Amino acid sequence: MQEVLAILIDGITYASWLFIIAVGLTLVYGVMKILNVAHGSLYALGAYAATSLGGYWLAHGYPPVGTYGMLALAAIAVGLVAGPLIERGLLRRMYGNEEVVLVLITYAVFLILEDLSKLLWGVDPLSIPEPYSLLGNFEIGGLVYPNYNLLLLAVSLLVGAALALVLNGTRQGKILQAVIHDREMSAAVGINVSRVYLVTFTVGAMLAAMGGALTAPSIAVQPGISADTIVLAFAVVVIGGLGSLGGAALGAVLVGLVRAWAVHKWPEVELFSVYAVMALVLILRPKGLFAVPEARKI
Amino acid sequence: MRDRTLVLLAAALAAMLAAGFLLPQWINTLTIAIAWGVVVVGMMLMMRTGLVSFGQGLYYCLGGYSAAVLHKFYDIGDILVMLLAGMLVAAAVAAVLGLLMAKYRDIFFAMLSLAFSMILFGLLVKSEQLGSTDGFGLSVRSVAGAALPQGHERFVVFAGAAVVAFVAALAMHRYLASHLGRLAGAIKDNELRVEYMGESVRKLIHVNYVISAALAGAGGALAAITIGHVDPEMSFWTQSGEFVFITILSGTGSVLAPFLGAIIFETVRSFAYEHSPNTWQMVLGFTMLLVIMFLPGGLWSIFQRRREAA
Amino acid sequence: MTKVLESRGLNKSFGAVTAAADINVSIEQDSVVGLIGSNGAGKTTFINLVTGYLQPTSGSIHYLDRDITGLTPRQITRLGICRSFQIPQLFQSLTVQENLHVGVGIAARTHPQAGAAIADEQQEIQTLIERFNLRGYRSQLASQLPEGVRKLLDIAMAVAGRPNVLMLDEPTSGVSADEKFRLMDMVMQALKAQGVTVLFVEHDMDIVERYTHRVLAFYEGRIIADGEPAAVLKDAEVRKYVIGDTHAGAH
Amino acid sequence: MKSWTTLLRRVAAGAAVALLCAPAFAQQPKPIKIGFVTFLSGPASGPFGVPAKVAAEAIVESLNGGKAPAPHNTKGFGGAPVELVVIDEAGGTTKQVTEYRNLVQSVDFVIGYISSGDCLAIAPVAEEVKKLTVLFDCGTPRVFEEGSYKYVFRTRPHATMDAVAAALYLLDTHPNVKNFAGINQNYAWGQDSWNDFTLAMSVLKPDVKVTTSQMPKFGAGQYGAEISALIQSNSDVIHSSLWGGDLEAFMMQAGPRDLFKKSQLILVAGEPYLHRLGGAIPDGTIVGARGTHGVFAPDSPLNDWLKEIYRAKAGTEPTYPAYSAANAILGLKAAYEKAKVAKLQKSIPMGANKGVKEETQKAYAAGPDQDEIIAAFEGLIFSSPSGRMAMSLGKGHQAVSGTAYGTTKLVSGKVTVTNIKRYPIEKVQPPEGMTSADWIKGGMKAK
Repeated sequence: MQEVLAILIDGITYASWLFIIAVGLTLVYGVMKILNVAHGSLYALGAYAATSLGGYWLAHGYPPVGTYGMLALAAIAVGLVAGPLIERGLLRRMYGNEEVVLVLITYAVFLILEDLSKLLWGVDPLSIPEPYSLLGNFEIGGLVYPNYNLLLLAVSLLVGAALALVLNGTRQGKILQAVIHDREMSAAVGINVSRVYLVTFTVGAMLAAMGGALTAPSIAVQPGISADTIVLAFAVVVIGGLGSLGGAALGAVLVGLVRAWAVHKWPEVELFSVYAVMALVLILRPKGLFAVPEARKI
Repeated sequence: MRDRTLVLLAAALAAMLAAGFLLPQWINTLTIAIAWGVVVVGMMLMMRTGLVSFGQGLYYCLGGYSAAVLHKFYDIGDILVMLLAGMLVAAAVAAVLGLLMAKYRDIFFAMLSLAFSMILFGLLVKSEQLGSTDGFGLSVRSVAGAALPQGHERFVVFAGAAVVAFVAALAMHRYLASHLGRLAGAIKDNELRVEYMGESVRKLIHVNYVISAALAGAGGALAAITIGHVDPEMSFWTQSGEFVFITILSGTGSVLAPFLGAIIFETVRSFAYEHSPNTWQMVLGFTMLLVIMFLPGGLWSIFQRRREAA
Repeated sequence: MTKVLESRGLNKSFGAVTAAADINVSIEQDSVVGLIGSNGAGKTTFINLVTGYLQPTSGSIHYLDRDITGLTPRQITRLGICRSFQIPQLFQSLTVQENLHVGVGIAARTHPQAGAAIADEQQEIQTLIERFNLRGYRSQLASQLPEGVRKLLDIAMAVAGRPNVLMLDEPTSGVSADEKFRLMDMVMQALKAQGVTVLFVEHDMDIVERYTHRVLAFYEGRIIADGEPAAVLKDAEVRKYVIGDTHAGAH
Repeated sequence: MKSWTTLLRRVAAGAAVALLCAPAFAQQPKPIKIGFVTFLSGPASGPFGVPAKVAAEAIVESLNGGKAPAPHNTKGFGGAPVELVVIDEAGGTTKQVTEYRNLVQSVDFVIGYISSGDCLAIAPVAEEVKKLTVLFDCGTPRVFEEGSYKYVFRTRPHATMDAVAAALYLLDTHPNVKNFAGINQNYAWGQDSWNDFTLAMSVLKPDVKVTTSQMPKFGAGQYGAEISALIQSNSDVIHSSLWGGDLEAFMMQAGPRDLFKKSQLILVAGEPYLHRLGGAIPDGTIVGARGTHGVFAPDSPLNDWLKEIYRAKAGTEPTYPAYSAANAILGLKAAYEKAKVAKLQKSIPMGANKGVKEETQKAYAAGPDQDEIIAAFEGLIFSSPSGRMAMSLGKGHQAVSGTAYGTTKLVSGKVTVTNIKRYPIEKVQPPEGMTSADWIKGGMKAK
């Protein structure tokens, strides 16, 4: 019983972390049909920026509470700088290429950013633990958990709700869905697709960076975190169905729970539990749980 | 047309052997490039069929481990046997997985193949009798029963690889010129029409999938023999990513292109390693971008343009 | 006359929409049948059901007294029912020659009777190119062909299967008015050589009148008229719902 | 007996120094190029790769200036200046073997490799291309237990002793431990550390139970579930060979959850993080440095020298990778100079008092060839910042040394290590010709 509870809590915590990272990826794919490998690098940049800004804040003796602001600032800054730079500077010239070519382009960006962040921040693990410990803990079923996990959960719920609202509740959202459904059509009816792309990619970058910034307090930020994260995020969005918001959420929860279960019950398989789930889901539902359907006229 | 490629391939083989003979210090890089070229020839076939695998490392790794296991557990040191074993194991696994993979397209094909290669990675990391992430070593003694000449082992391995590459390329060229080869392009263009002409798209994809896997297995075995060591990295997604890159770099223009692409890739990487050890990834990244931007058709498009111009 | 194709109580509905309602027809060997009806009347649905692109909600389809309901397009094609498409389905990156080569190659290897009939693939391709007057485009990429030629090639591909029953979905759509007859003449000429039953969807009533022995008029998934072209085209309902003649009621 | 040989060696070394420093030979010999392969990118670059590189560069600078304390105070290697060619170790064995083959064409010796996989792959290649290669930081015993090499040396003891000494120290300090859990990365190092440790424990105290073994994937970063599982296992002891960012992340996430209030923590490779983790390391944590490195290094002029030149370059205390680098370079230097002395001594005609200068000058100019250096390296005993290293396993190619473990204690905000226990070679290392596994199973007896 106690163990089941632990599995649930650990799984959900992991899921909320996964979701924040995956949701940006699935959004960008849904709108732009780009599976963005550099999403992992943006995640890393967010984490690095968070350690720098947070460190700067504390170094000046400002109240530690402010570090949360720094985390947010890091996410926004990275998103606003890297997003437009990559979309306008690079991807824009590449639309119309095959999906794989676009994937490869983002893979190149990933390699470049990997070394760039190394040049900017060095190779030593960096950390900004204050926000993690600051909120204190809660105890349940004999297990102590940091309240920071609750914050993580809250943020991911907020992000999910906000996106769902924008997509379904606002005019911009409707436009976005029009683009998702049919690029040519929406261009024909006078939607400024190029601007939609710019905004979407920037938001995606921001979400990736936010994932990094929110993770930074609980990990050591160092080279390699981007690669480890991106494949995981891929798995989540593919399981959920590329381009589907609800899918990303469900995928994250599924992966989170399975992994937590494996850790508690069967540690040997933890290593590839995620990929096993991904393979299984794809076998049962070839386009993921919530595939976005495409009709074909002949 | 066919004869021109045959001549071209023969010339390339001769040039290769000459290069290996004159620049022995290049033999290792060349052999690896050739091995990867063989893998990419297979990926080229898939790409012509309209599918790109982000998990070809799966078969590359299976090929390498099959060769290495023969040496470790059965004390077999024959290059030919190892090569065939690598191909067969890869092909056999592909024959089974193909039943499933043939249903998938686009990014889903890429992702599912990635999942399978990462599962193999996980299994190998778990298997401590296979050395986990450290992997284990292998060595070769003979080719088709004939013992390797003392002091010239590396050249023989290299020459063997070159011959294998020659055969693979020629066979692939013939295949692409055949009815089935034409169908590859047809499937990429319009599966519906292929079905409405009365041919099974899934069967064809399955066949091509097995062929490309066999080639990846051969490449893996060659690489393992050349390096003298195997480890799970062979199945990691970044390895497959490099294969995809070389495939795009080469383009689908000619069966010769993959080897050119692989050699250039290896050279660029070695150069970057030696001259900017801290930023070699960045160098690779920019190279990729430049190629994709200015040679969208792959390296071979250069030659094709020249031909059209002439 | 032997009947080659027959549908019994064929129904197909997408959710609330009914695309085919209790369709019972039987087609005689070597007849040329026109399918008319406004957009969404169920013409293409009928073709898609016969050729296996869609599965009927209920009812069955029979070909030479064999139940072919539930077979895949591939299997049906191999039995000798071939089709063309409203939007030409070509291999865009291949030349006209290669397109036909693929088609003939598949037919020769997979269709029982076509396989027997096709002695020399190159010869067969040549014949098709001649019959459909594609000589000038032989080595052009399909993606670069003018619309009319794309239509021709699309039909030629269907014919390459040496069909026993050929279904053409709007063969003259997208073709300029003066070219329509030339195109249809060409197609019919090409088909005379081999005894073929033809069903084609057409909006131009002159063409229907000129080329068909029989007309099926569709409306909201039902067949509202079936018979000699002249008769059917005079039918009040047909004039009202298909030809869209507003004075139909007054006659 | 041993003392005699060492005495003789000292004399020889003294003579050598005398000879080498003699003004008669004050001409500049050609520089010696050493390829240095270490992680410059990837997760291992921060904690291991770059510290090793920084140390190597600092050491070479200082050696070329002749500023190192005796017995390493001759300029460079026996008077010849040393140059480093640094290569990134990242990318897996395929790339490494290729790069190694390119590297050996332009350098005289190769020092390198932190990853055991790379060491296993490189050793046979080194043998094939006949290039003296010193493995400096990888730990797997397989290198010399599964193979035997002429051109390959390893100047750090293999990893068996880390696990064995951890078990010994645990039982010395906590004799009545009933059960233990483990959290180790799911790759060769993590698996080996855990297996050796559990094996050693089962031999030393058969009634101890294993509660759970957590094996998160390398670089997992998130350990919430693992920590819950460890808490619920109610273990007396938690064994971990985590390192780098993974270790830091684990500590940051486990600390606030009171895991260490319940369980005694052992960090096999914890030493490099003491100064980084600071408060995050709970008092009373058992830490090792994979040898007598860092805080466990004996006080000596050499140790002070390394600390000083490393601090000057990096601004932090040298951690064990720095010591590994020092062992490799100084070991090679010692072998080189021993060989040179031998050559010089051979070149002195017996009883003659004419032509001595010419002969020795010729020999000096020539310098020792690779085979002479190898002969000198085999079984060599040399002093390094980590103490006395003896190349006595693997037919004289594998270094052994004692090791030490200690317990952390927070003193005025700074983490210190107290209650240090040192374990001599024969207690933590298998004798020649016996695999680590068999030795541990056999009760870890000295021969």
